[in-house]
Amino acid sequence: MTKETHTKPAVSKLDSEPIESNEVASAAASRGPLVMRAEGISKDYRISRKAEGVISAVKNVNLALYARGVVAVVGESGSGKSTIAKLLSGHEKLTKGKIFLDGAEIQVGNRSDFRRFKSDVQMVFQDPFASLNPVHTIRYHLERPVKLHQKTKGAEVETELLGLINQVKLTPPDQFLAKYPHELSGGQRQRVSIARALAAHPRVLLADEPVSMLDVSIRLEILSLLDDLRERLNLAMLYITHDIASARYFADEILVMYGGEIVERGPAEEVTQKPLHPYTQLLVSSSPDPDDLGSTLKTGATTVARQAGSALTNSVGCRFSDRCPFADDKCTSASPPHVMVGSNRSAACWHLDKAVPIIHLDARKETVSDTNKS
Amino acid sequence: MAASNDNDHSLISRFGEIKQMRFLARRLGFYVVALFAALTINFFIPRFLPGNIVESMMAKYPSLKPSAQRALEILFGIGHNGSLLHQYITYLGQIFTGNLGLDLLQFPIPVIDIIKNALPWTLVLVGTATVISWVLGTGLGIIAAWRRGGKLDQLLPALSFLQATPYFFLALILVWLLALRFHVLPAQQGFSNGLSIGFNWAFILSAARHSLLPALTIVLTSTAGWMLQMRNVMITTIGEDYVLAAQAKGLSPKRVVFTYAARNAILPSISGFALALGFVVSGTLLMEIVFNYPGIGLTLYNSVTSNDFPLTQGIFLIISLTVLAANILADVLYVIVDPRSRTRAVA
Amino acid sequence: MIDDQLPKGYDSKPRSESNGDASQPVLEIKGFSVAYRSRGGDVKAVENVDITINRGEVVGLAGESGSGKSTLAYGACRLLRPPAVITAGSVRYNGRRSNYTPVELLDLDRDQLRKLRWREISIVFQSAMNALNPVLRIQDQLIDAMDVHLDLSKDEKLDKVVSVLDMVGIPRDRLRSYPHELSGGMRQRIVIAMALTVDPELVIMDEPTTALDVVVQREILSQIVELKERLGFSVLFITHDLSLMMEIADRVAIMYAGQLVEVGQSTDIHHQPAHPYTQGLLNSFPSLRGPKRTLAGIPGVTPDLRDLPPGCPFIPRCKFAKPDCTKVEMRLEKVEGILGGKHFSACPIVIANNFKPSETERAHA
Amino acid sequence: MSKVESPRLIAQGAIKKKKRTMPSILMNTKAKVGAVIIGVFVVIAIIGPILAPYNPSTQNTQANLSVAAPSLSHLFGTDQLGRDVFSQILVGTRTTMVLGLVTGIIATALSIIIGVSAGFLGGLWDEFLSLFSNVFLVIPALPLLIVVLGEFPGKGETPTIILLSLLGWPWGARVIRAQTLSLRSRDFIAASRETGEKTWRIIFFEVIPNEVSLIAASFVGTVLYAIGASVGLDFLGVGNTTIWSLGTILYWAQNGNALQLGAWWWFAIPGVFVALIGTGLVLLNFGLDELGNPRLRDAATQTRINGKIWRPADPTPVMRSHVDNKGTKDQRRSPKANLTEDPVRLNQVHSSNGHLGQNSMGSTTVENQVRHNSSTLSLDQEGQ
Repeated sequence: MTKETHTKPAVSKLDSEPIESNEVASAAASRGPLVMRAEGISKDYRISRKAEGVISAVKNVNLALYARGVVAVVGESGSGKSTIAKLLSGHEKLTKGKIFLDGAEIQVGNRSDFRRFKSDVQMVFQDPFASLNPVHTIRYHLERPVKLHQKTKGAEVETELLGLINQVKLTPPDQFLAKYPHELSGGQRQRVSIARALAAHPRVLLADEPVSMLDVSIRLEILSLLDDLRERLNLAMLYITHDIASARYFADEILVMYGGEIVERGPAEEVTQKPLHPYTQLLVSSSPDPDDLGSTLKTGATTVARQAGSALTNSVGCRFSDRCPFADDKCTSASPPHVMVGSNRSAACWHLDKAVPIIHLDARKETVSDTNKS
Repeated sequence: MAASNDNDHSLISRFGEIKQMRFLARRLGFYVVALFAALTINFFIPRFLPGNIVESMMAKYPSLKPSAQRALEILFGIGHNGSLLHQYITYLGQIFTGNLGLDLLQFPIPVIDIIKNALPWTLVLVGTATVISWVLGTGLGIIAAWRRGGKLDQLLPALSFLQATPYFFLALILVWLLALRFHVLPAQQGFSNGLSIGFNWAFILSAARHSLLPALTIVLTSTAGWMLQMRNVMITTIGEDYVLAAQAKGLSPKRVVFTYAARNAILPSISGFALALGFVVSGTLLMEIVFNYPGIGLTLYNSVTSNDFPLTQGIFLIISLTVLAANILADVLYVIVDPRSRTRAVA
Repeated sequence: MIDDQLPKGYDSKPRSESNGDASQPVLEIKGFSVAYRSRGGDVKAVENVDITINRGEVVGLAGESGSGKSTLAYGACRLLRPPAVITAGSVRYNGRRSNYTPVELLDLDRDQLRKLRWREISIVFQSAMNALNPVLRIQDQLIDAMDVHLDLSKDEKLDKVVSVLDMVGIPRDRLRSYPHELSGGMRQRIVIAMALTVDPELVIMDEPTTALDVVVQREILSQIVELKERLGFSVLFITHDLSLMMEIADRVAIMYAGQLVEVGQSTDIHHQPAHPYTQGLLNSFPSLRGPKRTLAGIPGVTPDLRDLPPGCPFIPRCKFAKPDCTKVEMRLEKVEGILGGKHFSACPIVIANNFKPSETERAHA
Repeated sequence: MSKVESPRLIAQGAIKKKKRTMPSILMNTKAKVGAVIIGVFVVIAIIGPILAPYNPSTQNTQANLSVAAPSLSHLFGTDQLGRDVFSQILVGTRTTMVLGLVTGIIATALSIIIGVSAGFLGGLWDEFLSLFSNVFLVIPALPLLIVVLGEFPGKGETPTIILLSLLGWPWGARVIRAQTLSLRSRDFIAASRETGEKTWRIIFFEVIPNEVSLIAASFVGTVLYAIGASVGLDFLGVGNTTIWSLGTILYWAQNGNALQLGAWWWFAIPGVFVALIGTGLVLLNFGLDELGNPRLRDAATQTRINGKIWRPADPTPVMRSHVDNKGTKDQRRSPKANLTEDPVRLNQVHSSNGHLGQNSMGSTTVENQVRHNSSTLSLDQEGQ
């Protein structure tokens, strides 16, 4: 096992200067022009009047969405990933930070501002069983946004509706319009949900766990539909998920969130194959792997990671420190800055030098099992 | 094995604590506001009525002495003593010292004394009958849910009929049947004439005999309601996973029914109990009138028909307070039965 | 002592006379069918299923929502409620406390079943929040199964509860907690501990970690496997996550529309799926490691169980479908693959004509 | 996470699809009976006064007509002034029904306004409105009505309607608020905000249409309360005793010593009328409950297996059924199998579906099943 082959991300750069994470070039940037940008956005929830009664669900997050590019936000439940979608869609107010659309800062003070903003930025919801109103037909669900955003009437509406249904590949279109949500399968409902978001002709699509409620066999169809749409409609897409494997396939750039902060960012393939941050490593190694014949799950040898502490309360230091195998005093006393690794990757960890060799161990295991099989 | 200290735990308990505080504050606030609402309604009622109530009363009861007029004016805050606010404060002060004024019909007996005489009749009768019907109804509801489609369930339409029958109408029917036609039980009053109230067997037996019909009325009409409610909640609860889990554990049907299903199904019934009490009070009021039963309801009715305003006002206040007290009781009971309502920080 | 508590008919013979065979499977389900009766017609939720679970084995049961995997498991334990009815089949349980003499679960009455439940077959429920009684302390919920099945003193029971909790990594000071005071991960551990309190022979795990994050999921699963090794129970593991199943199960059964379409060693099924549905499922999972593959998924929607067309239920979604498929009677047929082993599939067309490692073949296989 | 695979969902799916073809409320027997009862009384309320053979207030001084038992000329007898009770009831039913319905409409409207705004606006609004309705909920209504209406004698039914409406909304408001609160957090509300809908439009087009069955139940409950309370008040003579309503008939009966005279037709018939209206409403509400709660609906459909009541602790029933060519029954497996099928019941169940419809049912042995299940390839066999 040679070290060199598996440490391609320049560990030599590890001792470079700490940086702001927005200085990292996005792997999605090559897809198209910048559409939307969030700068240092934060969201605090106050749970009591006391000072320590503040939970920062999202802390100082930078991200950029490019036309035809997909940025995935990956993290466990409670990591703040859904809050990011709510902030970017204008459903929640920012505690701090700015959001820019085409370089102009977004202000959604009044209703008409909000509606104008909504014709550019649309969201697809997680649960297709809850996101359609059971008392309305599919036609109603699609007609409303068309009327509100396209200001069309009569026959034009009809063409627009059929176009939308066609775009999400529900055939035959005229049959679906008259149906009620409960007459459709989960996958079909999610297509309607996507069609509704497209009715506003948006430029940014925020997808909050769009496939997690669907059956496995359907998930792929929906993801490839989204993939197809971003290409055809020049959509900039944010993909929020807890499934890092799907992010590998679907996204250009992956942002890994932990405790409301981005701990690692970089091109999807690199982040999943050579994770830098100890948390990303834990995430990757915990994901089920059918190829792993020597799996700990078959032998019963337990390697239990340390349990999480309270990640969300205001504390100094690295939020992952109480679960991290490399944590020391430094980690609990000061937040680690992002360290640049290559031009479009960074990770926020004090001990990347210690953490990164883990990759070799992991890689060796993979290779060993590979040789066993062949 | 790793020490398990899952990440969201401390947050859960902290949220729990805060929720709990809010819940308590909200309930307390509710009691205070409800109390003041009752007092204020009481205060304003005489003011809404046309004419000068004190003068019309003086005209109605010529036996009243001029000193009574002064007392009435203070009680109603009418007359020439200061602003409305001042009157209100004087009125509140009086209430808090337990002074509800003097009765007109039996002047100058204090209203509070008349209430003291009437209240025990109602409390004992209505209290016992209500508790019996709640226990009976809830029990039958459990059985009906467990044996849905069984005989008890087939009685549902008949039970709906009982539930829909007005208290007083059932009372009329029972009087007609059991007292007038078959002379099984006395139809009127709380005890036989010629007995004096006191702790002697003759009186207690007589009072018990006289209370049977009214009690039967309450039990018959309100049991059905409790039963129907409990049945429906219980059927819903039986569908919960934890009941299935109890069954999968091989627990005895008794434990599955009571500790798993009924223990949870009873919660809405408890919170409904307090609210339903208002209806019970209303219903028994009519019933007392039919039976000429010397409780608070009959006293209220008599005071209204004879324009005995201080007494009316006093009784209305007492009834409001009783309903509030029952609410507090139900709240306490709820906290005992449902641990989720008393979340506190776990060390 | 323990034997005394077992119901008649499942342990009547004294142990010395036992001619039972310990190598027999723990649970043998044959020709098992469950229907939901409704006015609109029967919903054939499970149809003619055969499945066996051997001693110490982890059998995975996978399929999409509505494929009948939970119905099969709960139905075999006779825990389904009307309108569910078992319409055919046999479920034989065979454990050490029954002297390895098979007991037919479908013939037992309520009280006989009650003694067998949990003691022999316990269940880890899918949603821990819903499977725990909100008004009872954890301790009471763990002990009450022991009250029924074990003849132990109060202290012994408490000791046992503490040791089981320790196994799943929950400190004993949580015993007096109520379910709502615990986090999701802890509740799930409690539900697992609950299933182990009376040393069952078979534990049915119904998506035990679906609601959890991958990191916690991994931890809990490792614990389960370790406990299985230590305590020697068998597991029926129900999930829709095929990659997880391949990792944890010895043998895998794939269900579609209430029927089994493929059964085999997990390696066989992983490398050489013989049923087009299994191939499609495997092809639906993006892999985290190794080179990226082209993923296909399965087009179309799951069929309406009330109105299944004749033949194979997978026809409308199958790319190998032929006219003959409508005449197929769904039966598991032995597959002679390169890996050998016990491998069965219900697709005679693929097996007979062009069975070869599918295009889903792994880079390294 | 995939959708929970629940047998319930499957079974419900089947029921739901069926629902499309017929208004579901009419599928429910209890609701049907309730609706018929209420329908009859609505008809009586509309045409009753026209049918009334006499003026209900016309006295008849003939001695034999004072407190006369029912006869052909006086179907429900007469009171002590010789007035026709049948006519009184026909006229009185209208009064009572109108009062109940009008109060129901006003109070339900208040419940919707207060409940929906509390639930939807949330925050301080919610705190305030909830407190407000909780306080109204504990005010003892009937005593208050007696006290207040006692001071407005002879004003007709309007004060009663106003007061009953003012006191009758809080329960409905509470339920509607809870429902609104849960709807508000549903994704489809967020989705319509995402679309850019205005708040009023969300409330009227997204929230309220989802609360129809709850609002209906609340309306039915309020009508029940209003009729009960008004009959009680009329019985006490607190309202206007010169208007004929079911309550005032009872008032006159009580005052005329109907009980002591044994004139059962005078007090029993109007009372039974009130109770019947109430029963209709209770049944209607029961049906609405079942409509909104799938578990109750399930409980209503499947309760008996083989004529035996199935209890929740019982094991899943085993009803082995095997269709054989001769259409005869196989022998039962063993005398122990106590859960063998009931042919009549099964035929009923199956009559509407094509699976096993025409064949009679029988049981089969496990051995049969196993044989049936032998692993031969069956391409050559005929499909069903």
